[in-house]
Amino acid sequence: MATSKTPYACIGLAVTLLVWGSVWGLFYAPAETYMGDVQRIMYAHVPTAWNAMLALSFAFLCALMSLWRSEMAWDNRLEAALEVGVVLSALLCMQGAIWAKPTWGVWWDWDPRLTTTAVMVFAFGAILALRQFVEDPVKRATWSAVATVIAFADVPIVYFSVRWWNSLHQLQSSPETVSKAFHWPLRINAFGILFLMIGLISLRTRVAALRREEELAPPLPETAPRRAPIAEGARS
Amino acid sequence: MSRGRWAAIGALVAAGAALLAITAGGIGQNLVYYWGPTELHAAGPKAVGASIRLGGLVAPGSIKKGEGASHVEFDVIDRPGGRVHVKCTGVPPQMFREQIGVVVEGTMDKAGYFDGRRLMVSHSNEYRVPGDGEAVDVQKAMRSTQGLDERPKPKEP
Amino acid sequence: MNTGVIQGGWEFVWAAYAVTATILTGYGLSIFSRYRAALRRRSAAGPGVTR
Amino acid sequence: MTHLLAALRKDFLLQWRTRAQAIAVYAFGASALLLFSFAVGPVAATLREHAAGFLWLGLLLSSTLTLAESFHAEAEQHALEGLLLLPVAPAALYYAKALANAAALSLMGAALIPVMVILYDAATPRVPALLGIVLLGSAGLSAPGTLYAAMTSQARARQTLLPLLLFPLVVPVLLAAVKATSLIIHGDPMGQIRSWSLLLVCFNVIHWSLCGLLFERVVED
Repeated sequence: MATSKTPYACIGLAVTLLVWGSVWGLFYAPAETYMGDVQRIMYAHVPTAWNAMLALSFAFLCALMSLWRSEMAWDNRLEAALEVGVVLSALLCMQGAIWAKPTWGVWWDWDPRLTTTAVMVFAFGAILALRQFVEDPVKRATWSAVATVIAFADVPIVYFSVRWWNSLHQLQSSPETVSKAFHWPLRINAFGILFLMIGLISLRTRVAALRREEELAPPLPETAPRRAPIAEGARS
Repeated sequence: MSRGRWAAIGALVAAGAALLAITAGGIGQNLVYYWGPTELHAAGPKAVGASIRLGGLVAPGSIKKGEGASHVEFDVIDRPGGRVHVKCTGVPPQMFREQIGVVVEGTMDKAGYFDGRRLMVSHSNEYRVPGDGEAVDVQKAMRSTQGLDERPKPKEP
Repeated sequence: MNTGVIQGGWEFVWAAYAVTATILTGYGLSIFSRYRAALRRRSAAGPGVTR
Repeated sequence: MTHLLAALRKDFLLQWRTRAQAIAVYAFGASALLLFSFAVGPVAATLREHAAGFLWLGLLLSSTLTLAESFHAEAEQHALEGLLLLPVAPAALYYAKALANAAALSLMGAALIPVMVILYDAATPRVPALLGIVLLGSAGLSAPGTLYAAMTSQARARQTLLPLLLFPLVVPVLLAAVKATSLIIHGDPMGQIRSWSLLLVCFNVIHWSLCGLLFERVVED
């Protein structure tokens, strides 16, 4: 069991970067031509979007590795990446709604990216729910890996079908379409959330590994009778 | 190689091809997200009473306050040259201005104007400092909102 | 009448940053507390219980 | 291939023997269609406009019942484990079950169409096209549905888990099927039915191949 301080270092670095980038973005970066100060939400929203996608892609990779190698370590990482990815995607939806109100004039619109992100929250969140209801660690690992692969394959189909159905969101921003003055706060915050994500995923992986250890080697009944695996499953 | 392995590869290839067809195959090219003014006129009486999303640019110099506190009237134009007069209830978002892409939900009135119930402003994927001299790639800007947002260069400060 | 430029809107900016900070901090703390609880449970079970 | 046919025969036999339950599920779907009209109100124009959406929601809700029960017989008495001991590719078992489910769902969808026509006044002369969309949509629901049913039939809380896992996944099926059905009923001035049907076909190809591939991993011990 790794007990290094690396995740804490990552999180500490992340907090420093996020404070730096956000202060820059909120107080020193210029306002946008038309959106004015509201555009400052971008420094939180866009890095969250990038990293949510990154976390869920990592979950997909973990699922493939878990199916291929059948190692519990990959299942632990899968659980961690899924949870962090779902939290970031849910956060992304909320930030998006807050940004949409002053710019588009509505809180929500059934636009491809909004809808796809919401669908992703539910699709991957459901896999986390599935994990709660399966006691056998091996079955849980296989099933959640299978469900992750299918859900991930579904994301582009959802995106394109919703896009044909309706579209309002602007295309992906690229460095060319964003003024240079906005780049640095965006980059700093992107790396901030990236390090936060890495720290959280590795810490969450340890939680998953510890739980797995408990399940596979239940403690002796006289020392802690409450923690038998069956009781663990019944509680969750 | 065993039969099962071949079947697995075949399945993956089929899935990949179908995924490619959806993402890059242009299946949905004729699915329009909004009706433009030209299409609206072409539809004629069919558009009256049907719930429609009208998309286009706000024509320059056409915005005026309608009767009532929260009414706004403007013309929506599209590239083929169609023009529809829109009467919209509700307070427009602050980004609303001339030459911005809008999507209006509503229906065509018998009197020949578009009765809008919900007005949304479509933003392009560009974020600019006021007076930034960087050239705006019109082609890209047009593509960015499916031809809705022919954004003018930012005004000089 | 509209100028085409959003005036103010700082309340939306603050709301977005507050939501972000709250969720990320809360989630981080929840992971930390879960980690601590798991470690405590393992040390309570004694050093003999390993895989 | 003979294995697939044998498994198919078994699954159709199962479906036939549990027809009483299928009729109950159909009654559930029809009553859901009835309830949608109360949610919207008795305005004929609104009901007609949303008829396609209601039809597919009714079919989707009923499908979770059909799918959740589809592995009931196998889960009882550990029959699935017995089947897996046979020298039969698990994929054959999956495809047989998924085909049987698709058949049951399209039958149900076809039977729900008259209810929709009567309740929402949404008649159309293009019945073959409508049936085609029902077939494609049912196949799209049953491909991932059968796989998840196999999973959740062995888990606790399967009635909750199956829709939770399945609903976000079948958003494209629902969108395409509703759009195509709506265009068939209300007319298709821009020729868009083809695009939506192609989307349904692509979704089916992806899920029928991918789920068949992964089924073995789901049921193996």
